Amino acid sequence: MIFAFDIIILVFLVIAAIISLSVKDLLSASMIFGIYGFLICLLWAEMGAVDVAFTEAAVGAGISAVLMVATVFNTKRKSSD
Amino acid sequence: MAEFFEQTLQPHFNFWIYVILMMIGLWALIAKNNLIKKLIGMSIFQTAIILFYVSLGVKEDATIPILDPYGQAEHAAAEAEGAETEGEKKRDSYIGKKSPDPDTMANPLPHVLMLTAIVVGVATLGVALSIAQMIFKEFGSLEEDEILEIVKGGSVDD
Amino acid sequence: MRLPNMFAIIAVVITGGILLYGVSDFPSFGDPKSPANAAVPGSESVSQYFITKSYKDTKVPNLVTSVLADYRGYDTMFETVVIFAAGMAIFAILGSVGGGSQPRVQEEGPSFVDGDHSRIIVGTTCRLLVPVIQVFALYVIGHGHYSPGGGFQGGVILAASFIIIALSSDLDAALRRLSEVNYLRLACVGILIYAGFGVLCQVLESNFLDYGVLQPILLTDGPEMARSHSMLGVEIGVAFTVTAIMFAIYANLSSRGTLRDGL
Amino acid sequence: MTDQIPAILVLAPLFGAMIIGLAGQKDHRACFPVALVSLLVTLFASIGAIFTVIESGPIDYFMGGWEKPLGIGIHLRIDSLNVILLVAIAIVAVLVAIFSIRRIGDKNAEKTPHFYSLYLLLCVGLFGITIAGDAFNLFVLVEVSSLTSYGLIAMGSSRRGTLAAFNYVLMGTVGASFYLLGVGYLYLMTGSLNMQEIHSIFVANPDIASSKAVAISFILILIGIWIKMAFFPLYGWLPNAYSYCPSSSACILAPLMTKISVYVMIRVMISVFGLGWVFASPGYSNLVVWLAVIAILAGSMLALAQREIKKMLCYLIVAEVGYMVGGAWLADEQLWGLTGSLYHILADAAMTLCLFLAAGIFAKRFNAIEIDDLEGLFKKAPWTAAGFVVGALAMIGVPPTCGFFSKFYLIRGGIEANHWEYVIALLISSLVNAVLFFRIFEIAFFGVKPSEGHGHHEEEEAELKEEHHPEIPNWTGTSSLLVASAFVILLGIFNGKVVELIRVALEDLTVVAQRF
Repeated sequence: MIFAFDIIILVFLVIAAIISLSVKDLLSASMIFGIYGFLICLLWAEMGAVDVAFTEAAVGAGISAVLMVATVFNTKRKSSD
Repeated sequence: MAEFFEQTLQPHFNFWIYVILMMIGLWALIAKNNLIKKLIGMSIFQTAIILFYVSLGVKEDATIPILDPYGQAEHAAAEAEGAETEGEKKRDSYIGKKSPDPDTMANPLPHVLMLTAIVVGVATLGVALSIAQMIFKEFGSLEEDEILEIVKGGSVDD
Repeated sequence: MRLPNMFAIIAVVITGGILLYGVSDFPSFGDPKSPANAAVPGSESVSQYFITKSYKDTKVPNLVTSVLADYRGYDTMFETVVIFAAGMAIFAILGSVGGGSQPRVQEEGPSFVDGDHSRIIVGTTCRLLVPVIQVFALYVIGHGHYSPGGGFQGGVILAASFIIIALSSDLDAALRRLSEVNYLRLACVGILIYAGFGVLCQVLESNFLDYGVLQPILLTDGPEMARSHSMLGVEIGVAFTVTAIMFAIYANLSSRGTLRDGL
Repeated sequence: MTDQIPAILVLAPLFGAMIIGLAGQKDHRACFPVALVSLLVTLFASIGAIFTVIESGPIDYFMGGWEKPLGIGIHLRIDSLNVILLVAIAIVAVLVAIFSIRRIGDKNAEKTPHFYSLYLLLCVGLFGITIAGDAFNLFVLVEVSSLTSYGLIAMGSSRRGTLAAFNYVLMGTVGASFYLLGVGYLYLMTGSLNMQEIHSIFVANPDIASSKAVAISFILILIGIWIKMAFFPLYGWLPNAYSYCPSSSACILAPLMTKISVYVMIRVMISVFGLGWVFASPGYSNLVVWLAVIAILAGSMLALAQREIKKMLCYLIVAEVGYMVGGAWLADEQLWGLTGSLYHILADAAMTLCLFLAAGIFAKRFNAIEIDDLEGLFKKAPWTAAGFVVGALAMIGVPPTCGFFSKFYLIRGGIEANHWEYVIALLISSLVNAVLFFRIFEIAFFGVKPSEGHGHHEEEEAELKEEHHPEIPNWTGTSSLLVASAFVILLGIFNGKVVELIRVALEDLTVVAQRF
């Protein structure tokens, strides 16, 4: 565990979370949510939780984002907030 | 300022961030109007808890929780130094006899728990997204206030 | 400021305050002697037990796999059941959406499929990529004892390979390879494999999931290796269910439950 | 064989669900027999568990044989506290399964296997929660039962039901997450996940037990469970979710889900933290009792304002949850409040089942959604009406039924703990229930003035997608209703035996707590 690396990823995480919640285009929001998942996967790897990182990479950055994109395609792209 | 950083922030930095992320998620869950945004908030909320758990298992200067039962790392190190036989000796003595020092290895238990939690998270997300699709089919909208207006307006006809 | 916003801010501030109040009492981050990582006086530390003893008990170097599939195997079985339940719930919910006769609502903006040229490139690339992904998925499932990975991760990657087929050509192409009937069967069989290992232990007069007694059946030397091999079997069961359900969730969500067209 | 009971309880419905998944796709008629057989197996196993526990004490079951040191494996435990609940779950599950035979098949035949496998998995979750001895395992099983209930609620929802189901998913997830976070705090402070082990660590190290993080973990766990059980400020998801879903789903969820959460709360209070620790500062328990008082009053008043039968019953559930939480937190010396609360879990399961089954039959056969639609129905369907009356009398608290005795014990606890506000709230709520149900009896027996309340008739009729089948005498539904009402009365008559069992369990468990 490297403390500086830790801090940088954590700060990026908060930024990614806020952006994905504030973007009005839901497709972008889902993609940024995928980025959020990837960042958090990096964080797990950095903290020594390799199995969790692997799962998060497959699920958080992969499947979750794909499922969300699928729903956005089938519904509406624009959101009011 | 520096003192505050040293004493309060640094030892608990991960825990502070987990609280912040969790509050971002909770706020989105309550205040956001769009259902997909609520779901993103819910996922952030869940990952915050995972961050908390994984932070529990971290040890300073510890390695990943996978053993090296055949002493490959030591063997390679010994080989690099040219002492091949010694490396093999080490490997033989290692198998099943020496138990690792617990302080040099991250705690595996929170990782196991969080694998389960991640799976539960994606399962919930899938169910919630399917309900969101059903709502869109029924009401033609994903905005909560518009849906509530349709429900209240009494223009309910199946 | 709208009313729910005020409510949200109040709720968030109160909850955050409570949580931060607790944080100051925590052992510091990364402390190897914190109660979670080492023993509390008067009890034996669980995590230290896993690190020091689990290799002797199970002969699996990846501690996460051994804890996941053996010591806490009951949890993992229900983790698989959660996935299965989610799949069932989605089939039940989206089945009623049905119809699919009305055309999809097209938003303004660029269309998502840009004509044929990109489709050739994307299709060929994906066709080349899919076998590689599938072999890697099998490696992840099989090599979970020695490296990060295991049934769940491998299953998700295997499902991702089918999803890539669905994305690059269309849903029908993917469903030809893993049809609706088959994925449901595969999911059930996965959980039956897992629970079957447990029940087999019960038949041999031990507790559920006590793999050690399977030694005479698996013909291994010593109960430790029996545990190791049974874990592999269990992980394969998890992989079956996860592959089937993850793909099924995508197929249902992308086609609004009709299993036609897809994205 | 008896030592395998904990595993059988969970595995029988699990295998049933898988067999339905495999075979049910081909032949929908196979679903119901498989479900019934696996539920009957759990019923026999739970009855066997009662005899084993009474004869030879608690059954401890260690998954995978990992017994020592305590906490490395997963520990299941059946003791005299949860064994009665197991039987109650099994009985309710069997009765509702019988009730649901022709309900699901009519409209969406292709969904029959989905319904039954979700139903069985829900039972897996409920049994698993009840016997769990590991705090994290409890979370996993709570998620199993929640995900299946999301599916059951959303699968046949009417138009308004979809949004309710969505809110239910969000609230359920937040509740489970808070519980998970609380368990994380506990793990951080004690290094163990096993409930017994955590408790003995608290006993051995008072400085850990008195730390801030442990107190916050308790608050977080409580908030999580309160969201799941729809306790007063957090009840918003319940009424819509339960009243707009198919009646078969409502009949299994309404009697069991909230009660299981109450059980989990009591289990956490007794077995993890210990009553001595929980009731250490009277300020907090007074606060919870006051919240319960508000819950009782608010639930009753809101029920009074409803026009739909199911919605009214849902608000009554909110009030009943207030009874149980308040009773558990009364903290009187002899623990009569806790006894009453545990007895009320059983009693409430029986009477809620009764009322929801009757409401389901009324809705199905006569399309009676609103209270006014019940006009004259008692003559057309005397047996259903009899079951409804028994359930209603129990809700009011008329002597031979179990509702009277649970209120008796709760009030006794309230008086001994000097919580007069709780006693008064109970009495007011009984009065409100009496007003509510006698209004219904009046409408159903003597009819209603024609000028009132027929405006929304067509609209509501279209809204609930259930078919109108007056010609089919639904004997399965009526018979399970009558069995349920028989249980309401039997539980009342044999209250002495049940309470004795509960007292023994509480004495066993609080001896440990006395060590504080």
